[in-house]
Amino acid sequence: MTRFIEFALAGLAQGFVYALVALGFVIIYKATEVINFAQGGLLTLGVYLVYNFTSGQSVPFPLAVVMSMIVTAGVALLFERLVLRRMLGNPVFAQVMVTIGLLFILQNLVIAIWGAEPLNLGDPWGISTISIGEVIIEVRDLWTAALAIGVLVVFFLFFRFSKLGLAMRATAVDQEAALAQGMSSRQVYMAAWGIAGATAAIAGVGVAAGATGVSPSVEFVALLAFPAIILGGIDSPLGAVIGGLIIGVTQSLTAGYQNELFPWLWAGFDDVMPFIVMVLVLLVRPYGLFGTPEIKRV
Amino acid sequence: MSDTSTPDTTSPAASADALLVVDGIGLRFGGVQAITDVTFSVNRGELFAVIGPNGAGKTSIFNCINGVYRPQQGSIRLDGVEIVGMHSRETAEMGVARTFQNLGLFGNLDIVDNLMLGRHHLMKTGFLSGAVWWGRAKREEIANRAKVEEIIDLLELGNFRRKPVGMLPYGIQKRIELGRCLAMEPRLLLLDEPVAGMNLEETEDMARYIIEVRSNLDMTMIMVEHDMHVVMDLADRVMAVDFGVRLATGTPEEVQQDQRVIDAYLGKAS
Amino acid sequence: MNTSMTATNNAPGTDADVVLSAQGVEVVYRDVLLGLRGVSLEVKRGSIVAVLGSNGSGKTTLLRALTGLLDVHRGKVTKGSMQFEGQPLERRDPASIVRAGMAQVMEGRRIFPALTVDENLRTGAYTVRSKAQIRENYDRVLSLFPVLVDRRTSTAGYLSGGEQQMVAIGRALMSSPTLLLLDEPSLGLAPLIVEQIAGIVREVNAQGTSVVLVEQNATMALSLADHGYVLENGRVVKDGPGAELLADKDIQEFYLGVGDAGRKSFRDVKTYRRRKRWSS
Amino acid sequence: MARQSPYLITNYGKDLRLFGSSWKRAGLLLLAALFVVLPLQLDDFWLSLLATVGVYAIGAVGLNLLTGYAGQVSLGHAFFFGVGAYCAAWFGGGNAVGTRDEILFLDLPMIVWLPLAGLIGAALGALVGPVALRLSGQYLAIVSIGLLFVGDWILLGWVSATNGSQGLRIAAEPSIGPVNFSDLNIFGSAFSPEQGEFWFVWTLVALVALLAKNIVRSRPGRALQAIRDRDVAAEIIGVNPARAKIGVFALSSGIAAVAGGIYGMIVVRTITPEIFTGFGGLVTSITFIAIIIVGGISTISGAIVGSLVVVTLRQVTSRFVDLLPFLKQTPNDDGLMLVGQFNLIVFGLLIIIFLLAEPLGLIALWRRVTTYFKAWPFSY
Amino acid sequence: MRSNRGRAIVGIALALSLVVAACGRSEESSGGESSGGGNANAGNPPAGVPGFDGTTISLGVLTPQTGLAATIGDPLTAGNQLYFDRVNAAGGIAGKYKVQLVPKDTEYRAEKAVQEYAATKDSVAMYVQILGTAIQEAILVEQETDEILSGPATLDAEWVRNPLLMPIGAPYQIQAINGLDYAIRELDAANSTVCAMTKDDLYGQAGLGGLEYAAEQAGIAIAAKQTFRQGDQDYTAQIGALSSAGCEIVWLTSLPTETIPMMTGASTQGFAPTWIANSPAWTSLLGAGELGPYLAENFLLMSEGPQWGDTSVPGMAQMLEDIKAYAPDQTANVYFAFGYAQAWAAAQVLEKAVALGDLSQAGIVSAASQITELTFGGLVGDYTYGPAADRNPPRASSVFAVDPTSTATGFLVGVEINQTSQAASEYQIP
Repeated sequence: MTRFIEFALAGLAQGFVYALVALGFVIIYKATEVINFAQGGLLTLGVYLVYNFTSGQSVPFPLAVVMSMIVTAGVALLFERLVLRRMLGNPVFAQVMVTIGLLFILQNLVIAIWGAEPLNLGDPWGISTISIGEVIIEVRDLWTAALAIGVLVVFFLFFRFSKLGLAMRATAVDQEAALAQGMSSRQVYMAAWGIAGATAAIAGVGVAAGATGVSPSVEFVALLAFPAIILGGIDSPLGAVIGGLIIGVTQSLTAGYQNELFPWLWAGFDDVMPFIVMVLVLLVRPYGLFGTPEIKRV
Repeated sequence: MSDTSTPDTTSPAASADALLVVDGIGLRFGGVQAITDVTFSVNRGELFAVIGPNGAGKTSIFNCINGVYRPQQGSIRLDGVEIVGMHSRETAEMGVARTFQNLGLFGNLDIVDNLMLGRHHLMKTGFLSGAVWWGRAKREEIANRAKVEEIIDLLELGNFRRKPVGMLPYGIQKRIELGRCLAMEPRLLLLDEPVAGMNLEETEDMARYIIEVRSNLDMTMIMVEHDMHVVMDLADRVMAVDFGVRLATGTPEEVQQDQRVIDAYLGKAS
Repeated sequence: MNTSMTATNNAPGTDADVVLSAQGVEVVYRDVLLGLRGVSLEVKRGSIVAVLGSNGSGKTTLLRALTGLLDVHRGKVTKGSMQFEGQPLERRDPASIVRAGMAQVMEGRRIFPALTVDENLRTGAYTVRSKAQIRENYDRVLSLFPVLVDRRTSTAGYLSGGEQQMVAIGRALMSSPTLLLLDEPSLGLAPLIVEQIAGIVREVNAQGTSVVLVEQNATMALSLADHGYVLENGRVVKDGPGAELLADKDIQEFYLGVGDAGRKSFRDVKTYRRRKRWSS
Repeated sequence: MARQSPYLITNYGKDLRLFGSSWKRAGLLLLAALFVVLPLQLDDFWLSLLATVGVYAIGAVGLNLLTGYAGQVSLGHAFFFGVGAYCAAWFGGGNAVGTRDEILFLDLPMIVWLPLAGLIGAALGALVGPVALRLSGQYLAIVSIGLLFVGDWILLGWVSATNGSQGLRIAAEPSIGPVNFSDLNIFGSAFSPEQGEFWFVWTLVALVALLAKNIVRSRPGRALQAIRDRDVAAEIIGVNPARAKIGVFALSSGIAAVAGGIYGMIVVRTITPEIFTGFGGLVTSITFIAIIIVGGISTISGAIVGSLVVVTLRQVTSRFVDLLPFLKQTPNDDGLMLVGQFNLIVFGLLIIIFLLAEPLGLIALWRRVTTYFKAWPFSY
Repeated sequence: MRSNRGRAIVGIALALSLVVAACGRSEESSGGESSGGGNANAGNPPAGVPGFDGTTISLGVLTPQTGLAATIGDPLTAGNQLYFDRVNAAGGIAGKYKVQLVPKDTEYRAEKAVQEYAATKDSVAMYVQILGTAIQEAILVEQETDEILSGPATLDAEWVRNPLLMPIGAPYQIQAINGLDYAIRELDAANSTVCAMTKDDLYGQAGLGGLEYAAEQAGIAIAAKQTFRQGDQDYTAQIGALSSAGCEIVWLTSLPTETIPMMTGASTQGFAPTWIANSPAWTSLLGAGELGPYLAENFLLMSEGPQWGDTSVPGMAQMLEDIKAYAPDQTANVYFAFGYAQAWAAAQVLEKAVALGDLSQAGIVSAASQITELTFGGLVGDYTYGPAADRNPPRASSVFAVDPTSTATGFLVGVEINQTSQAASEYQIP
């Protein structure tokens, strides 16, 4: 039983990381219906900036995170302003491709500036743990969970009660009609990218804190988070978090019990399992657990 | 449940000449009852109109006939064959064609391709023979192309032949959609608001095409339409529905006089 | 409640009787397609102006030009000038135009189907800063459309066509506009609902909002309108008081049928009636 | 006798010709001439690069059928590409790198194994197709990434067939009967492998493009486009969406497998899982998507033009950037960044610039130019 | 009218194509053998061969400059470059031929690497470095037709017997064998529970293979074997299994991206055996970061040569001198040292080729087979060369422990330098 709890907790910890990453995808998709492949790149940039502020400038960690959020949000905004805005009204996949272009740029820019060697993020949590009875939990995992839930709550309040949040939802449904209400799509898109950029920086902290360290490989987490996003419903912040947790736990339990339960399976089934869960869910609910189905009228 | 207040000319069993018999269909979505016990029949060569307020279930009736929805109760027989439970593409093969309220054209394709698609179920070429092209696929293409050109001729669409239909004016698109239905060589044609959004001139054009199609091809049609002039002029019989229930069936004049229809739909005028 | 609104509407001084004017507006789409070829029109304060025309005559383009939505469709105003409340409209973004007091109900209603009725209405008040003002407009809209009171929390996409049209008009009224633009409000609606909508337009106008009504349904539009314009091929080919246009022979022939009584049956229109052009 | 104008079309058969106008025929002849002449003029580097371009073009034509014509975006294309490559080793001959395990290799002639690879790819595609039926747009795109991870798991796990991460060497040769394109001998003059392989690959490109074009202009291709534009309406007029979607999935996967077979045989000759699956596979899939988007979605020629641009660009920029003084060659040099890093940044920038300039792809640009000149001097 | 114009163009195109075809490539046989009589040119190899213009020798480097593997590629290339900086400062190969590196980014993709190979093969004399086992394999196919020598940048035993390759250093198997030997001597491994945690790929199998061989020789049973896959992040399951098997000594074959989360998991789960690892498992972040104290207690690294900064070893002293002169910012890095040694090996082969009077690509391959031994002043072990069948890699390994305070040595301090166990010296390279 303790083993099960250990696996489940490890899975939850990883799940919250996925959730944080997924939230960044969700907000851009919600506003622009584009899956932002550059999210991983923004995340990488965000982490390196945190590293940069804590190590080079020796700024206190929380402040460094905030500064990184601002700069990363700025980069995202700039990209929206300079590139994506001009792509509006073009096929969605041309827009997605443009974000892939940005991913190439960010990835290599980061390596060019900071090198490919892993570095230490400089977070205060390190590998310290607290134990509750038999169970040992890493402090950084608790913080990741807190950050993920915090971002989720902020998103919820934002979409439900703020004017900009309403504008974002309206623009997502019908851009021209939203414009006709005096909602500026530019503002909405910039806001979405800005928020996604800031979220990416936070997510980066979740990924690279502790002993993991800062390296260009943090961007892969963004790709691993894909099943979480889809499973939860691509436009639902709550779905992103729950999807992330489901994927994290599934993965961890599969890895933990594969040898006992399915010894005949080839190793590494835990990489495949998230996609199987995702496909099964999608076959029942084609728009994920919490996603909005398109209203199709004949 | 039969309707006693209005003269009922559509006792399902009555007319031996009926092409389509809709018998007591009921349709629910979740908790919402969209159609309740609707019965009517359409005779061969007849133009049957369905009128009623928005959300009254007119389009849902169409969707039941051509297999988009499956009614939970009742039966629909086309030429005596039960079609409830068939996929829409199977009803298409059975000879049911329809136009759409908001246009169902393939916007990136030209007129010829849209019309050729109408003949999809009449053709056979698959991926393999299509890839090879020379031989059967080409012969079939040419033979069906000839039929399509006849329709293009009939509906005077020749001028726009090779333009993506999405770029053509609305009135023309409506006409192309009618043409695509004709290309299907249907036995029963369902027209969903064929003149909605048209001005008088375009409406007259469409009305003329509907009349011509009827007389030239002897087509049986059901039409949902709000334009009462068109309904009154063209329809042989009219059925009025509201909240998924049939209010009245009869000749246009009879229905127009019906107090329940006036209350629910027509209002004081007309 | 209503008096306060009319009072503010009439406040601006000099050119107060003309709300909207356009002079020789030309619109080009994608650098090649001419949408409008020099359209001029004027809306007097408190009046209802009808714009008639067939599909593709440029009615919707005109509205887009006025409301700043041409960008979305890759269109540009290339010639002419437009003024709203004495201020030029060219190169202004939609938001500032809405804020200035021009709201529109788009063709096909274009409500936000995934949002609730309530949220749809709130989107209409996006440009309004004062909370109290929003409250007031909201009450006014609900009193205008009592049907919506019970449906405030329903998802708008599941409403009937008539109710959706009401949401769309209500949404536009949430910014307390001085000028309301309506694009084909009768499209696809049952005759009974069309009558209701006409009544609402009349009432909104009576409360002090000027209205531009773009319609195919000429009977309805001209019976409401103080003044009408007929658009054909991107040009104004005829204009005059509503009643005058209703009586016009050409209008009758091409938009109304020849009066209800003497109307020919479609069955009798055997030969294609050659389109008569006012312009050559 | 008066000559008939080539613009007068007298029957539908003529109207259906692919190269109906004399301009098009001239273009075709020009291409044919290039086909013959290029290998005689270019050096081996360019020829092998163009062979790579050709291989990607074949795969992209297949993906364009799926994505462009049927509107189904797949990021799993690399998986089927890999299936073909492994088939090339299994059925066309090869050996396991490191010879740790005994793997059975068949030595079938190319005329047998290449179509077989296509069939296996198509069969796997048909298996995956039903999932695609339920999903649309970006959902499908993401789900298809799952294929890359499943592929990774299989290729690394099924060691007795794939030799795991060590990979396989492919011994198969591009030969048809006595003619071996890698060792071409015509009328006594010998050609280099690169020359022969160029001819071989581009013959296949032309063949696959022709087959794809035929499908697109006949009944099944129209059905795909109908489903893409309006799936409900398509079904109501009698198109079977399941058959069309599964069919096109199989077809595009089959073509990808053929491309993969040639890729393994001619481009890399040693195959390991990471090009086809996992994150590396994603890069390969993205390359295919980039090709059809840059070239022009839903055009057959766009896939070829796109491949020419995307595949060549990375090479050309990497050659060109060597000349820039602010770049460093090795890590401890002075300079802004390493050449390779700059090259990929430029690649990312070029994708963005291309799409900003013409989001509908180069073919759309080409069409705009040609219609402009056709309509000249009228501006619209 | 227009159709005539069309036809004219067709005509022109055809005519052009014929003209161009007529001047097609006829001199196909130019790339063949240069003058066979090498000895006639002893010390003065003829120019005009690929990569040698009479004054400068160009050497290829196919390495990832982008993506994750740049972590390895960058220091390797920097090491390559540093050695040739030294050579050039001293006048060059044989005192007169300067060496120039031609590095190309492979993006760690075989396809790109093959293209870069095709683009450079006619302008380089040999490849100093080709990084990536799969990439080296893919290019090897081409090398066989072209007869070009290359230095593979991994320690796979497989490279040893191929005459076109120029391996250096002791294979991973040797590290494992020596590692277990050290454990038996110092950690009482014979009476402890010995386990293995190895990557599920060729590299992992090499490490595991070495361990199994040594364990069999010593009569030790391996109590538990756990594997993991490229880039795994969560090791709860494997660590749980090792922990419940009571492992006290765990042999580890991994890469840094895996070592970090694995060690984090072990430390937080309170699993504290002695880890003994293959050299590529290391990154300096492990010593510098939060894990330092845990690793200082529980981690040993098997590598080769002296501790960084140990100037008593001539090879190390020379490298540090060069760093001071040409690359003062370079910090302690195992890959850098490997790259330096690799270039050192290439320089020896080139000297030999010059002495034999043939700097052609085939000439360099033949020179490599005529060298009897490659020496590195103790930086890495001496390597017996000659014909591929007679090659014998070094058999010694060094054991390093972690010291989080020892920045200058890259956080690694030598415990035992260049020891050769009995088992290692008897181990048969396949």
